[in-house]
Formats: sequence, structure tokens, C-alpha cells
Amino acid sequence: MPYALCFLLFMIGVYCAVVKKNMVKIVIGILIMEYAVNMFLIMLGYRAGGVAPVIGRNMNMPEFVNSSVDPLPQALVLTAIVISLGSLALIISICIRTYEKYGTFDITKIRRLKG
Amino acid sequence: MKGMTVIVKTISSWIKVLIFLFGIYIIFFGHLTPGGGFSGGVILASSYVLLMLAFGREFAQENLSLGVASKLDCVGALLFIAVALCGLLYGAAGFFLNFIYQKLEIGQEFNLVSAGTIPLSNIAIGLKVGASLFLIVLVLSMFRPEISAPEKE
Amino acid sequence: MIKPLPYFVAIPLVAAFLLPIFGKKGKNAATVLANIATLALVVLAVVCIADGTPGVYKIGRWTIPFGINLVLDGLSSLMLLVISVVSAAAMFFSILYMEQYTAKSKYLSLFMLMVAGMNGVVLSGDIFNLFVFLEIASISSYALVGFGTEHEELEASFKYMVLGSIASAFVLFGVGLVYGNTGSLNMAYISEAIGKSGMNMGLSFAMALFVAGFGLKAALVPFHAWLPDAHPSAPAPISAMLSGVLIKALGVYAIARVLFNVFGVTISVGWLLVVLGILSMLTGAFLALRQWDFKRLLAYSSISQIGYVVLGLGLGGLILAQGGKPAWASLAILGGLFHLANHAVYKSLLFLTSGSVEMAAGTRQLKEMGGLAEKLPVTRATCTIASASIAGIPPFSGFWSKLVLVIASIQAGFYWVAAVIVFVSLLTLLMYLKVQRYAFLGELPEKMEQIKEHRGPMLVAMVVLACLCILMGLLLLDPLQSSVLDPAVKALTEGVSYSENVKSLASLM
Amino acid sequence: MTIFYVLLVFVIIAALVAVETKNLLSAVICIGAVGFGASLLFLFLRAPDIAITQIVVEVLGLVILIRATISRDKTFITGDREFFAVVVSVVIVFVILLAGVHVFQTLPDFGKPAFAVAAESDRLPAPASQKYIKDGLKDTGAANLVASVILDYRAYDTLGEATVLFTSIIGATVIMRRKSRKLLEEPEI
Repeated sequence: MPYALCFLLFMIGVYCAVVKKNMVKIVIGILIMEYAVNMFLIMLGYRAGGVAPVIGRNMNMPEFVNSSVDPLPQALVLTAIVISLGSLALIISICIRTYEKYGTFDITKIRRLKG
Repeated sequence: MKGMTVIVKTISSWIKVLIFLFGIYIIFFGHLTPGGGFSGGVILASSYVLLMLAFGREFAQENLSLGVASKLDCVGALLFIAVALCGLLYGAAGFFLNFIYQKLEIGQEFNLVSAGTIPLSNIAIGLKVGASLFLIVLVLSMFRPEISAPEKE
Repeated sequence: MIKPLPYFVAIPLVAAFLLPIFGKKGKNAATVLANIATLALVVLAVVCIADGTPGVYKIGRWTIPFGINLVLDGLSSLMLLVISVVSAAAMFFSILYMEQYTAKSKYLSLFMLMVAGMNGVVLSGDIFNLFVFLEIASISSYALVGFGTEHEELEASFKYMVLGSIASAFVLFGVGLVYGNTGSLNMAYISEAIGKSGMNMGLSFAMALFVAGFGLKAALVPFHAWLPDAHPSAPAPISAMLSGVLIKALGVYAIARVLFNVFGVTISVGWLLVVLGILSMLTGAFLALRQWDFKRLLAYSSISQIGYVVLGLGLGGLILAQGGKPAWASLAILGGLFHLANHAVYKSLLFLTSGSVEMAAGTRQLKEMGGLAEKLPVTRATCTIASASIAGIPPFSGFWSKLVLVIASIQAGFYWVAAVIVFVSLLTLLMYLKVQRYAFLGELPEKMEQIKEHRGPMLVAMVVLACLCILMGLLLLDPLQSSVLDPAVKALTEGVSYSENVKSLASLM
Repeated sequence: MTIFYVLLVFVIIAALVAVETKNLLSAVICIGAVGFGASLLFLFLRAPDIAITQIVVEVLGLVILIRATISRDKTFITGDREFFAVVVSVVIVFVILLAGVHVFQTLPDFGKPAFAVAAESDRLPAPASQKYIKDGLKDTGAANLVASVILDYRAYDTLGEATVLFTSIIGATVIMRRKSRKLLEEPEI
């Protein structure tokens, strides 16, 4: 069930990125897709009633081993978040420059290239 | 007068120190508590962004100029890859070897000095991320739409 | 012996991190450094090919699957060689060509990052790591497409970046699904898990996501919308890199690796690849015929040519899955991979010549050109060689790879595929005759009386690639074929035994 | 568990509002809401590292996004979309969604991590995460296992990640530069 809701979020993002005509809206669609993927990965590692994968000084190790959530997806998501921040910065700078050149965010009006 | 009102300026000039220290704390304790180079670096960058929002871009730029920020960016990245390449001192198979922990065996678990190269990498990444995110906000805010008048060059 | 695999990524990365420090004043030093780095990569790739043995490098000395491993097999070393040769030529070309733009040291840095990303993708043995390096290469290519920051470049860059980001999200979702189903990220372990527990719907869906994601990066036909805008908008050496190697390293290589070595080819997957390949071949060729923009024509022709590569791979996979003779499958895959290498060389050469023409004539419209043969003799000669090669005229390289593909499809009984290959080849000949006719022959327009060819590094890069075009046919002769092409074919025909190979190699190191 | 579902539904509703609202600035604010909702979700799913990173990245991302939308002449979207195209794409999205929902039944149940299932199953190879949890402290000396994964076991990924950030910063400065072309003087060779 949570996975399906995550996939719903992903498809909302796909819909927004494919259908919308406004550049900022398209960027928002891509962002939503990335959030959905990140949540999906974290959910994969979740253990019901688990603890965070950080070992304290006085922790009972065998108990920790049996209750810790998966640290690997968290590491992947950390990487994915930073990647999405980087691509956000780049795509926004492309948007700002395009706005400057064409005076609009509407991609139907930005049509120098065709064919 | 550039920037926001006096109240905002005063408060943000106090807070920025706290944010900066918090970022450094997050970076240095990244291997013991949640956090690490990335989140710490972003916090460092946001302390400068706060300055920029409150006092205007010029003030922030006096503290950390564009050129210096981009050099820090490169230096941070170079430091990180240098840590990785240092492992090669211990044989050709040692790329990214945690040589401090596994070979030199420095540090006690749960201490600040522990986990070998992990804190070093955290510091390098924190430097890199902080500098580069400050840079991106600076670059985006410096941009003004082109004026059609001919440029004097 | 431990292979020097990390250097393939570390050298371009260190160069990329150093280059922006040089700034405006140290521009010449930066150029020299970048060229040294690309040449060093060529040397390393040749050493790896000459050594000939496959290898696994465990990063941080962690045994797989705990750490990330780099895998060098025949396919990776072929790709490394192609990437490094083309990037060295393009880098040499840009010494002079990029003088017309500002921020050259940043350009060089982005170029090196793109090379590092591609090398990382090709070497990686871990599916998430493959995604990370895919992103490095893609993001640097988005920035490079928009390098000119004029109307068209920004528009093309935006389009490319949106589709590329969607593709990346698909790939990451696929990685998540695979991880959820198998609990591993290492490709060898995923392959083993699939072999033991069989495919299920989740894995099939992940495979569909991978094909869509990597297909977008490879610009196969239903996903090709970005390529004809992005490739012509970039500066010429970058167009050469994008068309020459990027779509192959990020698209075709990744598809081949994931489908052949991780999931294993089935009949339906083989047909999927064949259909995608033929669609790309036909659509690309027909659309290219009606273009009047030199670089746009080349871009559409890239779609058509990438179709050949995918067709060859798909045909091989199909024969393997149907239980046909392994020799036929090997021949089809050989044709595909050989065409990949050939296309990398002649398409990058064609883009470089288009850059040379554009720089001299100041236009890319074929209708505005004419009679450039006497003004740009070297460009004309190299362009003719590349055109003959791409159109499949013997004895140039393109002929041999197409011949291999035709023989393979006839042997396996796919006569109609052979007919399509020959037909598209004729269309290709037609479109390059058009280029020759309008650009180099005919009347010289008055305003182009004064133009002249740029000398120096640009010509050297073009001539080197042209010589390669002529000599590539030699790759089918024995000592070269058995050391360069055959191991690459073997890496794919072995299919899912990739997993055992990697594990046994890893236990040796 | 209810909190979790409430948060998830909140995130989805915020995303829908962000997609459909006509005002760009409110769309950006809504995407901020999505990000903070996601951050709380991460906290709930026992991922404090990700929660911290998500929240700080969200702040900077919002600054960047608002920079793009604010002080533009028109932040309102004008012009109608073609009704037919919208209907067709909604139908396509819905069909893929229905197909996709079945896919998730092959995954282990929510609350049971993939590595635990793989560790119990004899058909799947031994997962890496089991070792990270068991031996992470001993192997790397870091008490935060996420740090030990990203900076030791999988440090190569992190190199790639830092490089992606570096790439996009260089890319953004390249895109935002004032002059891109200069007149070419005849080079002397």
C-alpha cells in the first residue's frame, strides 16, 4: 500500500513533467518524481518498530542488529538528494536564461527549433 | 540602504554565527551522530545565504567573493579525491582504502578522532558543498536581465 | 595483477577539479593539461586492451557485495578505447575551435567530467554506481549543450535536460525495484538472484523502466525527440562527443549490460531490441533526408546509425534466446559492436568537419553553401572519407560492419532484416551525396570568396580520425579482431554467466 | 502508523496542488510543503540523516526556485491547455499506475526490509546490509552506519555525488555567464 501511494506520487510527477506547458511546472514535476523515488527507497529499508542505524555508546549490539533499519537505501537516498539538488540548480539557471531570451516560461511559445 | 530592516540585520548577524557553528558541528560529528559533510555543508552555505538576504549581496560578497568560493569548491573536491588516492600508498588495490583506520589504527570508537578517513572526507565534502552552494545562490542572484543597450568593452 | 582501473576515473576527475583554478590567465596551461589527461587515457586504454585479461577492482578493498567493484571485461575495454580515442580527438580539435567562446577552462573541466562519467559508467559493476556516473555524464552534457547560451542552445538544453532527468528518475526507480526484489545492488549478485529465483513482475517492470530510461539516453526512436535539437546546438567537438560516444556509453552500453548480463536475454527482449533498432534506422534515415541544416542532418543520421547497433545486439540476443547457433549470434553481435566503434569514429569526424565548415563559412545551412571544395580542401577530403564510410562504400570501415550485419541476418534466416539494412544504407548514401553536392560542389556564393581553412590542431584531429576511418576495416583481421572485438562479443554472448565470472575474478584479486 | 499514512496523503495532496495551481509562487510553496512532508516521513521511517539533509536541501532548493519565479512580470499561467491531450495523458498515467500497483506485490511487505527477507531466503544471495549493521562499527570505526556506508563501504558513490554537485555548479556558472562568444582573431600557428 505505501509503495503504491509512492508510485502514485511518481506518476503525478511524470504527468506534470510531460503535460504542463510552463517551464517551472515541468521542473516541479521532475522534483516530485525525485521525491517519490527517494521515499520509495527509504520505505524499502524500513523495519516495523525499528531503530535508526546509529549506534550509541551503551547499546545492546545483538538487539540493535535485529532491529536496525537498512542503512544502505539511506546512503543511496543521500546521494540521490544531492544529485537532485545539483540538477535543480542547473535547470533553474537554464530556465532563468531562457526567460531572459524569450520573455516567457511557456514552452509552446519557445519554438525556434523544429523538425 | 541595502538589504532588510535593522531588526532583521541585528538578529541575523547573531544567528549567522550560531548557524555557522552548528554546520561545523554537524560536519565534525558526522561519523558519530546523524548528519555529515553534505548536510553540514548546506548549513554552512545557508549561513552565508542568510547574510546575503539580510544585508544584500555585496556584503556577503565582501565576506566571501565569487573567485574565492569557486576556488574553495575545487579545493574541497581535490581534498576528497586526495583522501581516496592516499589509499594507493598502501598498494595498487588501495583506492578509497580507509587507511587511517585499517593500517594506522588511530582512534578509539565513539571518539571524535575515530573512523579513520571518514571525518577527513566529511570535512572535505563539507567545504566543497558549502562553497559550491553559496556559489550557486550568488551566481543566481547576481544575474540581471540583459539590457539591450550596447555594451562598452 | 591488479588493473589500473581507478585511474580511468581519477585522472579526468583530478584534471576537472584542477582546471577551473587556472581561470582566464592560465588558459593555455589548462588546455595543455586537459590534452595530456585525454592522451593518458588513450595510453591506459591501449594498455588494458593489449593486456587482454579481464579484471575486477575492489574499491576500498571491500569484498563484493559489500563494496563497489569495477569490472573490466571485453566490452568495457572496447568502450574505453572508443571513448578515449574520440575524446582525445575532440579535445585536440577544441584547442582552437573553442577560442570563439568564453570560459574555456570551465569548458575543459566539463569535458573532462563528461569523460570521467562515461568511463565510470563503462567500468562500474554496481547498478547504483552506474546511475551516479550516468548522472555525471548527463549533467555535464546538459551544460555543454547550452554552452553557447543563445536562444536555440538554451531551448535545446532545456528539452534535453527535462527528458534526461525523467530518464534518470526511471532508472533510479528501476534500481529501487531491483533492490527491493533481490536485496543486492551489485550486478553480479542481482544476476545470481534472478537466476535462482526467476523473473517476476517486479523485475520485469524494472527491466521496462531500464529500457525506457537508457533508451531515452540512447535516443532510440520513440524516445528520440531531444537528440535532433541537442546535438546540433552544442559546440562542434561536443556534438562529436555526444553523437560519437555519449549515446553509446550511456544508452547502448547500459542497455546491453543490463539486458544481456544482468537480466538475461529472452525472445521477447530480443524482438524488442530488433524492432526498436529497425524503427530507429528507418525513422532516422527518412527524417535526415529532409534536413537542410548540416548538423541537424548529422544528428538524425545518428539516430539511424544507433539503430544498426541495437539491431545487431538484438539480433544476436534473439538468436541466443531461440537456441540458434552461437556462431550466428556472435556474428550479429560482432556486427553491432563493430558498427558502434565505426560509428563513433566517422560520426565524430563528420561533426568535426561540420564545425570546421561552420567556422569558416559562418553558416550551417546547406542551401547557403556551395563550392567549398576548393576553399576547404582538407575538410572536404575528410568529409568525403567519412561520408563514404557511413554510407557503406568499400573499402571504408562502415562497409565492413554493415557487411557483417547482413551476413549474420542472412545466416540466421532473417532475410527481411538484411533487406532493411541494405535499404537504409542506400538512404544514407543519398543523404551524404546531398551534403557533398550542396556543401562542397556547385557554385561558390559571393560572400564566401574570402573564407579560408583554419590550420593546425583542428586539421590534425580530423586527419587522424579520417585515417582511422580507412584503417578500421583492419579490425576484422585476426590479431586485432581476437584482441579487440572478440572479447567484447564474448562478454555479451556469455550472458548471465557474467555473475560467476565476476565472482571468480573477485576472489582471485 | 496512522501518522505515516496521514503524512503520505498530505504529501500527495500538496503535490497535486503544486501541479494544478495557476500561480507559480504558490506552486513553489507547495513543493516546499512536499519537501517538508517528505522530511518528516524520513524521520518517521528512522532515517534521521536523510531528514536533516532533506530539510536543509529543501531550504536552499526553495531559495533557488523562488529566485526563478519571483520578480518575473507574470507569475500566473495564462492560456488554456488542450483538453484532449490532458485527458489522454491522464488515462495513460492511470493505466500505468494500475499496471504498476501489481508490481509492488512482488516486493516484501512494508515494514520488512528487503535485506532481512534476502537473509532468510535461501534463493537469494547474502545481502550486504546485514554485514553493514553487524560489522559496520568494527570495520570502519564509525558509529553512524550511514556515514560508514557512504564514506567507507560505498565511498566511490560519494565521490560521484560530490562530482555531480561540482558539475552542476560549473554548469550553472557557465550557463549564467554574461558573454558567451567573442570575436575570433586570426590565430597564429
